[in-house]
Amino acid sequence: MQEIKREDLIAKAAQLLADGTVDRVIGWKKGEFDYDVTPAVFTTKEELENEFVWNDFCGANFSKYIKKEAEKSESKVMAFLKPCDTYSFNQLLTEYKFDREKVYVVGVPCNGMLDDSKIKESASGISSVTEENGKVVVDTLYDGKITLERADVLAERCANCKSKKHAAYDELLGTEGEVLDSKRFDEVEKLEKMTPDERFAFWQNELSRCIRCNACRNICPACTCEKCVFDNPASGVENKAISDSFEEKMFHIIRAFHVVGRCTDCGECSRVCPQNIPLHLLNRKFIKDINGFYGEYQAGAEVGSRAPIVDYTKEDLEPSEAVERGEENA
Amino acid sequence: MQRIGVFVCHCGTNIAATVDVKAVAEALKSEPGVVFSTDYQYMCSQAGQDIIKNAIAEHKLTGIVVCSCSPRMHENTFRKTAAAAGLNSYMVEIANIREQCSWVHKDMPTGTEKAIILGKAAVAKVSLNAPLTPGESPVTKRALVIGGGIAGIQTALDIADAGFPVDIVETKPTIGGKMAQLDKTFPTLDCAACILTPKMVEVAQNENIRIFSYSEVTDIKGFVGNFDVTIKRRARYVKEDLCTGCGACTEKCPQKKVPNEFNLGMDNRRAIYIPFAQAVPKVATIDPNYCTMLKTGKCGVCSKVCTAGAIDYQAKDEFVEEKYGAIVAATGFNPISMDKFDEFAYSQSPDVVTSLEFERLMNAAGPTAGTLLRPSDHEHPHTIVFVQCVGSRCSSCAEKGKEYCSKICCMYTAKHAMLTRDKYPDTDVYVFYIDVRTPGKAFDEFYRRAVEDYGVHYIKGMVGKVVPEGKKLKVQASDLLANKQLHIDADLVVLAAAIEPDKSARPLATMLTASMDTNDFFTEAHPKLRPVESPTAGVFLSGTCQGPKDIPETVSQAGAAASKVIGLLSKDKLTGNPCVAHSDENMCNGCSTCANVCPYGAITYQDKEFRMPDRTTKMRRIAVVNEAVCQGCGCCTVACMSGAMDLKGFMNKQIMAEVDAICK
Amino acid sequence: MQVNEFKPLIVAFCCNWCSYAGADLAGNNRLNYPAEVKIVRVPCSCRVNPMFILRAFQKGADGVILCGCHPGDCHYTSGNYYTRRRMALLFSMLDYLGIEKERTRVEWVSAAEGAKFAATMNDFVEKVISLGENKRLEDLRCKK
Amino acid sequence: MRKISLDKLDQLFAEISSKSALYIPVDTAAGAKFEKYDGTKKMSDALNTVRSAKDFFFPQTENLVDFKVEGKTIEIKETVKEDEDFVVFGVRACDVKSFEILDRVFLADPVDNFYKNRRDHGIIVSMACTRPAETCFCQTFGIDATAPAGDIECHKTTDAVYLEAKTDKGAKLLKSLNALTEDADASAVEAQKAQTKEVFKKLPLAGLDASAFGDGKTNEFFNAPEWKTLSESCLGCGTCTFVCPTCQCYDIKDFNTGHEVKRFRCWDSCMYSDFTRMAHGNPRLTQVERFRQRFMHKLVYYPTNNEGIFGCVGCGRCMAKCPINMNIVKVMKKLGGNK
Repeated sequence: MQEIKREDLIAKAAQLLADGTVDRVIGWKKGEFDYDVTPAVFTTKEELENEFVWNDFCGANFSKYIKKEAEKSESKVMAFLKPCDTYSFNQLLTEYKFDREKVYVVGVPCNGMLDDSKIKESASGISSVTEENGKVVVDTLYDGKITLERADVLAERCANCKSKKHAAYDELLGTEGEVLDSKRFDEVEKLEKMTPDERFAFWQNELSRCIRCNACRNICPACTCEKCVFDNPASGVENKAISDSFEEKMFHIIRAFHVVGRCTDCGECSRVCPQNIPLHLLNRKFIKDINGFYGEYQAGAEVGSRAPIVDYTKEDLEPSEAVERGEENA
Repeated sequence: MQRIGVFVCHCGTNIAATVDVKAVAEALKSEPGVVFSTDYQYMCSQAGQDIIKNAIAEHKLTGIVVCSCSPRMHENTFRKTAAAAGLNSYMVEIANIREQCSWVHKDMPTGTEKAIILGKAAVAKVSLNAPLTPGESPVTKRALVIGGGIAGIQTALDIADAGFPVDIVETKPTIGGKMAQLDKTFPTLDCAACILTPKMVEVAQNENIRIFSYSEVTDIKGFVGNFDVTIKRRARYVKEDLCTGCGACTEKCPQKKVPNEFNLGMDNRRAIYIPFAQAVPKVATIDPNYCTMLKTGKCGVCSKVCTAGAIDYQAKDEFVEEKYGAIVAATGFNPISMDKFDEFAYSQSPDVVTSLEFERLMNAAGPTAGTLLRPSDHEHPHTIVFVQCVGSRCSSCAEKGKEYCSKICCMYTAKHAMLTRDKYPDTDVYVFYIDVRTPGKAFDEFYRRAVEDYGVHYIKGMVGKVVPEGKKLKVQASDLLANKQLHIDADLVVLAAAIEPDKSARPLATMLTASMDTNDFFTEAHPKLRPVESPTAGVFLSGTCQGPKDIPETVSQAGAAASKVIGLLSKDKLTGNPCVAHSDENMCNGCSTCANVCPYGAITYQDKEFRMPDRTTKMRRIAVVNEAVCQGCGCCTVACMSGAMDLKGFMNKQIMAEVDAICK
Repeated sequence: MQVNEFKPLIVAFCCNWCSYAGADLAGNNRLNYPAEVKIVRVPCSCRVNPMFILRAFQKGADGVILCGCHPGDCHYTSGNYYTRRRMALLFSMLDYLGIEKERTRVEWVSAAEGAKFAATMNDFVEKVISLGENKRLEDLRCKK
Repeated sequence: MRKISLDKLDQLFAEISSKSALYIPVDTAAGAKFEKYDGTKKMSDALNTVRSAKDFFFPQTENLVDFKVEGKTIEIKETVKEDEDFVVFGVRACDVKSFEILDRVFLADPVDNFYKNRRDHGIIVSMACTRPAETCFCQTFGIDATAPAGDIECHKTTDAVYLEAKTDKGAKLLKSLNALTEDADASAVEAQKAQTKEVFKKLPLAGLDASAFGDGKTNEFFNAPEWKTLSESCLGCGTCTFVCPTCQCYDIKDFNTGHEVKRFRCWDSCMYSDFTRMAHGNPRLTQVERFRQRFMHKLVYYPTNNEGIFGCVGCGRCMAKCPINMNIVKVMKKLGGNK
């Protein structure tokens, strides 16, 4: 259950449309079921009332849409942003991806979003997903009502939420949250503690499932290149589909490397992966290393901050020490 | 498709002894693009070069590979050979089969096999080479010196003497800097004013030098040879061209309670003032923070007494835009604030002073007219304690002071101690030190004189605490050599405060895209080999903005910087290195990552309109490399995610082709 | 004496100003190191894109080593500092993926360190030989 | 009709796999997936695999020809070789139907030898659905998930699997398994079918109607203003096309291994910006056109070229996997005007 009600969001959007602050609103549109919410642009109060939703499935990050909309016209667009979305927002601003003046951000507190694939593990033929007394109630065609603990079907990134605090907004609905002390690096640590052979087996199994659909890249707020090196025949590393086990490793290593210091750990890559590859564990490894090697750094916490990968000190540790430090964790 | 010629050198037996050169030439014949391949005893000889030239003409070669010694040896030779034959000199690649093959591998089969692979890599690379032409840019023959201390003065004088116009920008109303505040200078003890002020006059009279005093640089654009600089001339409310420096106004001004910064606040000046008698320009300045007329509109005394009619209460800040070919940073230093060193009671007692304040107390033009008197009661001090390294060499207390050695304190403290004992033999002088560092001509002799001839008590150890008690300052200290605690009742305590770069240096470095170290000293292009140049082309470093220095060092560095500037300005055109970065504007996404890692500030951004596939247009921010500034390291190419940024001569494709050829 | 049949393929990226000159000096002093080491000249170690390293492994390299000026001595003042951070993160990631960490290395070799260059290459090749063929970052299509 | 009790299913798999490769859907941490039977794997009860069964006939990448380069001579090495027989067990009705759609593309003149080779040697053992998901809409395209056909049609009840040969190929395989199976009447199967059909009527997408689309409707929909709003959320990734059992587009590329050039084909996606790029540029300028292409192809162009048969089988994979939940059902409802 979310702190702010759908009606409040619609009222806010309608007010901003009415007073001319903005002429478009980026929000979530209801789908065929309770869980298949789609990002959409609304321009009238009627559209909002008919199709806008705000529920436990509004996980999608709007970065790609904000960039697109901000480029479209001179007038302002409004976007509802959850705390994690605001980090991506700031990171895009840091990279001059759009004009801040063209976006009006309404911060929305978030109690965590649910993962429909986790719900589908325990329920088939879903007719509805509702919430009763803090529990998730799934109505199904075959097994009637199934009650699930919210914690069990919470998206991984939400279970390990790094911050309930909005890093940017023009206006905040509800209460200001705090940066959380999350356990998001626990999984990375677990992998670090494995033997190299185990780690290799783990990743070989995970990455071999990749079908190179590019969902991870296309949803990624940090992936905003005009043309990706993997799409560019001139880059020399272009490949369209996996045709050997090397290529998916190449793709995912380079992709993770390209977002080093820019990845805000929004978790969209893992959310959208049709093959459920835990891609966030690659990004988090880099984030954890950066924190350990060069001091805590959260991409998108501040606009204009300099990422550690484009910075240095004379006393930085050597690559050999970096690898050894990884071992000490084990 | 390129038409590539391969030329394998025997280098006498240097290569041929362990590499079957004929086999190498033969093997490379079948590489794609190779239309000619041969070997010769000495490719670098005139005869060898002729073989290359003839082959270029005969086989219409578009690229050549020379399998020979290291490119560090003869790359230029063969580039010239190619150019002489009408081939672009960057269509040449060298396969290093001597230093990196024949000389390090002992047997023929191994050497030959590796030489073939290195040759293949060079062929693969040259297949992708494109002709390159170095860019040229004009040079504006005028230099800017930022800072008018002894460093800036010397640099400006030297540049001007070579015949180039030079401007000095100084934030204070007068040039002269810190040296103007000093009393005597070590190790010769001549008076600072006596050696500095003639130079200041020289500056004022030099036709090639303009002084922008009471001014600051607010914007710098452009690059080596072509800087566009905006200088803010702060309103001084006195017309510089009319003021004669007679001083009538400064005598009549009713506002007498303005702390005199020249004497470090130890006495007062008027609201309209000339910092000191030998100021250059000798022009009065109204301090708008204290002037009654400017604050309330009532007074106007100075205007009435000024017979030259130079007073202008309506003056406004003015902005001057100038073009320069070279910029010298000479922003100097300041003693650090003593706020964080309250154990020495600096804030509690006026009788705890810094060394610079002590200079003023000793100076004939200072607040006490050169008589050493305690600031509190104007009595003569009988026991003086000098504390060394206050804030210097603070490796364990970096948050308080500086980790580096300020370099000048040992010497000026010896000077202070010696002068005190010389003038007032009845005073007891103690110097507490960690180490006494006196490298420099006649420095150690100077220090020993202080100890041996003047009887200064040098005590190895640090002062722990200074407590004001009545008229005395109770100094608690340890004598590390005698291993005992000392308690001294002092009349005056002098702190040798660490020095730090002037606060204006950091914003200036940003404008110049010049790099700085963690202490905000400017970084030199190479710590040993290019000590007066900034990594940013066209920017030079003079004096303490680069690191702590005494006067002789500053002057010699100032001269060195000037000679570098003269070298630059005497060129009509600058020829660049053609192996520079280039951004493909169609792929660039304007993220600025590349500019973050560029050591030279060669990358700027501009908004450009692009036609989109759907025939609409879109403004996009794109990176532009200034080829005159780029040095071709390639750091940006790796920072660039999209691969828009590439390095000519070492393109991604070329390097990958080499890797592919090696791994074949 | 046991004869090791495995001949590894080593790609060494050397910066033009220090390490490439260091390699030349090794040659001048006739200091042997294995012929399996093939040097690619780059202007600065910071020119080396992680993609080049992966590309080398894809095409059959068994080890990749980067050599640059000592920190503080970079011809371009700061290039190798960036190299250090990039490679620290990249190598840590490769290790995290279970790829043998001995297959990649960064070494600072000055123009005066011909002996260090040769010793480094001898040591690196030995380590790679003990690991055997690169299996974990191979592209089967590129195998003969 | 033959039947085999569930506890003997392993023996059936063992028997089939002793003669030819056998693939069955198995559960993995990342959902169900067809894997080669190795004597230990258990068949998944999942409704469908994450990736469709089209991989068996039209794999994601496939080598077409090699060029051996020696000096300046090039030798061409054919890579096509006769496949061995293989059996895919447990294919749902939607995927079975997808093969028919692919056949019309790849087996039409000019015949795709690589595809045909695999089709000739692959035996499809289908599996009737009993618990369709809310995302299922195969019935919209006239597919009866309770009668999935294939070479052999299977029905799994609580205690047994019923098998019925639908083609000669299937009959031959089923006959070879006679020692393990027994004759059975269809009553249990019919009862289950009836029950399942009731469920299908209750599915949320049961009323979805494709009749607005089909043969000859190009002009009606091509310029519809709705494409713009519908495509607005599309990220241009290829997830829908890569999990789709009927998407058939591919690209042909060369890979230089250093000692030879491998010419291979790999799946491509009409969602990608460089798809259909030609020398003059790309005729589909924005995501709107690319998005429209995919759905027009499934709902209009394919039927227009193939006697009204739709290019979608209603498996629901794109609904489940689209990162932003845009899908063919939303498109049909918006454009077809039905709810």
